[in-house]
Amino acid sequence: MIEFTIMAWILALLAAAAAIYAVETKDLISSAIAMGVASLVVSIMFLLLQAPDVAITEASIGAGITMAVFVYAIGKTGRWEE
Amino acid sequence: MIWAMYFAVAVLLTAGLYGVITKKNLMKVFISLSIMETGVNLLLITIGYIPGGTAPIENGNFAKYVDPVPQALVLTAIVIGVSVTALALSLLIMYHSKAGTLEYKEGMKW
Amino acid sequence: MRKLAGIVIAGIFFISMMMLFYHLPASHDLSSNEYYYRNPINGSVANESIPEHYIKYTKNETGAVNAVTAIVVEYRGFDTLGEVTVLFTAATGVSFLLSLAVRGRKREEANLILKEGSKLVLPFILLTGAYIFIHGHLTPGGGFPGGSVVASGFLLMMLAYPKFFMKDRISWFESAAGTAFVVIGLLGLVLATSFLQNFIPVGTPGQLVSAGIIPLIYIAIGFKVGSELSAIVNKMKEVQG
Amino acid sequence: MHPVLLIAIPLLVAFIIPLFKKYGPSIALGALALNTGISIALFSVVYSTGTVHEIIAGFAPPIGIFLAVDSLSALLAMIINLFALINFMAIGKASEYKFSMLYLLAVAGSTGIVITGDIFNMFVFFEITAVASYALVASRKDKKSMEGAIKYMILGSLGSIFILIGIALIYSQLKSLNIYDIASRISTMDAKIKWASVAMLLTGIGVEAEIFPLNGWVPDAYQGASGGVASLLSFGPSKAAIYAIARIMLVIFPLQKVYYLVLTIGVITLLIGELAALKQENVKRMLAYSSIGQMGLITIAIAMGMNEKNAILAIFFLMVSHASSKASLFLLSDSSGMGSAATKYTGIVSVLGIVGMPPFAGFWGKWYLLMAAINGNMLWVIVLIFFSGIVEAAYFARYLHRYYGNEESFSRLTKYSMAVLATMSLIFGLLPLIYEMGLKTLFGMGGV
Repeated sequence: MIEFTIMAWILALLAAAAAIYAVETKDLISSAIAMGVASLVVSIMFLLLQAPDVAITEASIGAGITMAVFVYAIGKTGRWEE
Repeated sequence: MIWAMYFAVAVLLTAGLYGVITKKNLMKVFISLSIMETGVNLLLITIGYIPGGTAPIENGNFAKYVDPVPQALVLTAIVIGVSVTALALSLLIMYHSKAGTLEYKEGMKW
Repeated sequence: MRKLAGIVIAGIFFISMMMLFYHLPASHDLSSNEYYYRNPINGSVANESIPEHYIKYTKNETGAVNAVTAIVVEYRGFDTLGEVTVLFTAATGVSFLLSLAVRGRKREEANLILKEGSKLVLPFILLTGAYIFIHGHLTPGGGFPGGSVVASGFLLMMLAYPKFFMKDRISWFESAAGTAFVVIGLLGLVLATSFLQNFIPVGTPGQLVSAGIIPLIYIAIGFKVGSELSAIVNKMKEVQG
Repeated sequence: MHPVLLIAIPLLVAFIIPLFKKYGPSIALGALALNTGISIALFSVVYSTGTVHEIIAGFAPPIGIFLAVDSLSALLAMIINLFALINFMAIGKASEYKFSMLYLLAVAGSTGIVITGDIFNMFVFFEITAVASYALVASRKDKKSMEGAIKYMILGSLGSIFILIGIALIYSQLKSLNIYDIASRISTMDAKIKWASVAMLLTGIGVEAEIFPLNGWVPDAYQGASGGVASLLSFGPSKAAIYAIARIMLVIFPLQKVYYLVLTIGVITLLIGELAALKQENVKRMLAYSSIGQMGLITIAIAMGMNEKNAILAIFFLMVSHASSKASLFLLSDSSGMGSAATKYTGIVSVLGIVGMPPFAGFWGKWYLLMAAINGNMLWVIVLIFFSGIVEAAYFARYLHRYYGNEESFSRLTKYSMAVLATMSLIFGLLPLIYEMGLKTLFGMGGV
């Protein structure tokens, strides 16, 4: 089971890094994409946690549709913070 | 493995909360809220996980399953999250076309 | 100043969350007796926990093989009706708020490969989506992922063909699917004893035509989620900021 | 009697309205009328038999979801649906079909919060209500209303995340989502987790219930919204949310420490709301702060209701009084005057009702709260009640003085609807209906 633990920690650090980058960057497009990446990484974590239904849904809705909506909205309102 | 998940949950929630508190750009605030939602979903699934359990789909070989209830709840929560985000963004687009900016410095006093 | 306050609050929050998780969960054994539930109507205590009940009896009570599907559609189907309503409310709100702002504008064309490729791929994406929501009671998946796969197919079309526009006719799908969900629920009230109760024989678990109303509801949800997400994304794309 | 129809009918109607765009408002009006009838029937059933519960999907409660209607939720369901009908008559003419869909969904969501017996189901209904309210607040589509809606939305989303964390913490310990099942086993929970979940749930629901310190959105949202929508928010979502606090605090966590926590929050909310209302220039902002103050008063009553039967009676009367008076005052606030007889009547009757003059429901609310305070030997609550009454009288006197007699431009239907809404406080104050309902045991408290 050790390989699962290592993989889980790698994914957790990836998700954490993506989340922090999404909050801190000034470029809203990269911020939205980083948020999508965090969501995608979390969906892989759902697979590790034996939740395939949730993983599929999170990958398609959380990462796919949400990110598309964000990117469209940022395109209408301006890309840079401040 | 559980601790990796809990760590990720805490970081996602904290990063999102930090963004909501400190950021002035409304788009950023909603990105932060979206990150928090992901964190809560992960928390629920982690609570339902049982070491050594398999996905709750009956296949005859395994006896031990993870808790299916949090998974059902998270399915609901994900869809609610995307709905709220979509409405929020359409509001932001409208607000931007009226106010010309998404930074709240003056007009939005708390 | 604001940043400092944010860091302090976030730090406190992080530490308290980690401390909280240290006490979670009490036990990993779902059949332990501290989880035994109590019926609030007659006060009787059962000798099983709620998740244990779902795992044990899903097949007999609902005919579904996938316990998550059984919970989403049958045991806690009322939540799912509410959830579909939240999505519907949001879609209505989006079109209500953006209705003034929609205007056409000139867009640049995508390249040929993307256009032809997406035309080729679209039927397969739609089929995959339909497969996912029709087989929700047998395999992982169901109405929500299936619907969002359908929506992502249309998203691809929107990217490839900037002029691609969803007609208002899509709201017909939303209405029909939502109405079907509530009507199935009301039929349960009329034909059986309570709202959303199964009134069709459950059949043999594991087969495509089984599990009573679960596939019907999941198909309705699939159509509803697919059409609503497509409508939202399309509206977001069309509006001029 | 099927309480589930109160939710199923508006949802069904909201789903089919897009097919009959032109008749949308009329269909919605019909659905609201039908719902009002059902809720009155439900009220009468609960009045004669005590509590009603309905199983959903045919599975016994902690396995499936169930609806638990006790005397307070039957009263609130009736108030919400009846007032929504009258309020919709006042504003419905001008509205388009999407507005009426959102209106119906907000009403259905608030009703759902009030009658459900499952904590996650309550969360889902919170979201329906909240999403519909965000869109409704922004429905004037100008900058002010957008700002109000965005603020509301940020705090509301944060609140729903906290509710979800609270639910997750409770679930991790008890593996149950049924409020009454949780309540019966709450003592086996780890103390730290229990406190964290109290804090999370109170924070999350507090956003909708307008309690301190989560009410930053209230003045802006009410100021930005049109009168009809502000009126809906004051008797629908906010009442449902305060009821959710009552249900969760009284049923799940009836502990001494929670009592002090809720009492303190109530007192601070009351003081801040009333004092801020005193210095407002804009009518809607003043009414919004006044609402916050009233919410504080109801929160105090909820806290004291853990030990005192009189305080529970006070909750009943305060809810009715506040819903009736604020709904009519917000409708009135769309125009800057009270010219005709009907509007003059509305203004005076609502103000009298909210300040707490004898035959009105507001008087009985404050009266029973006083009784509870005297029984509990809490002098400072008595002082607080009189203080809030004086402050309310001061700013409402200024309000009447400024607007009394000015010209206004309401349609006849709107005027009569306002007058009817204001009269509700008088009717419920004079009839012994609420008193009788208040004496019945609430579901899950001291037996079913």
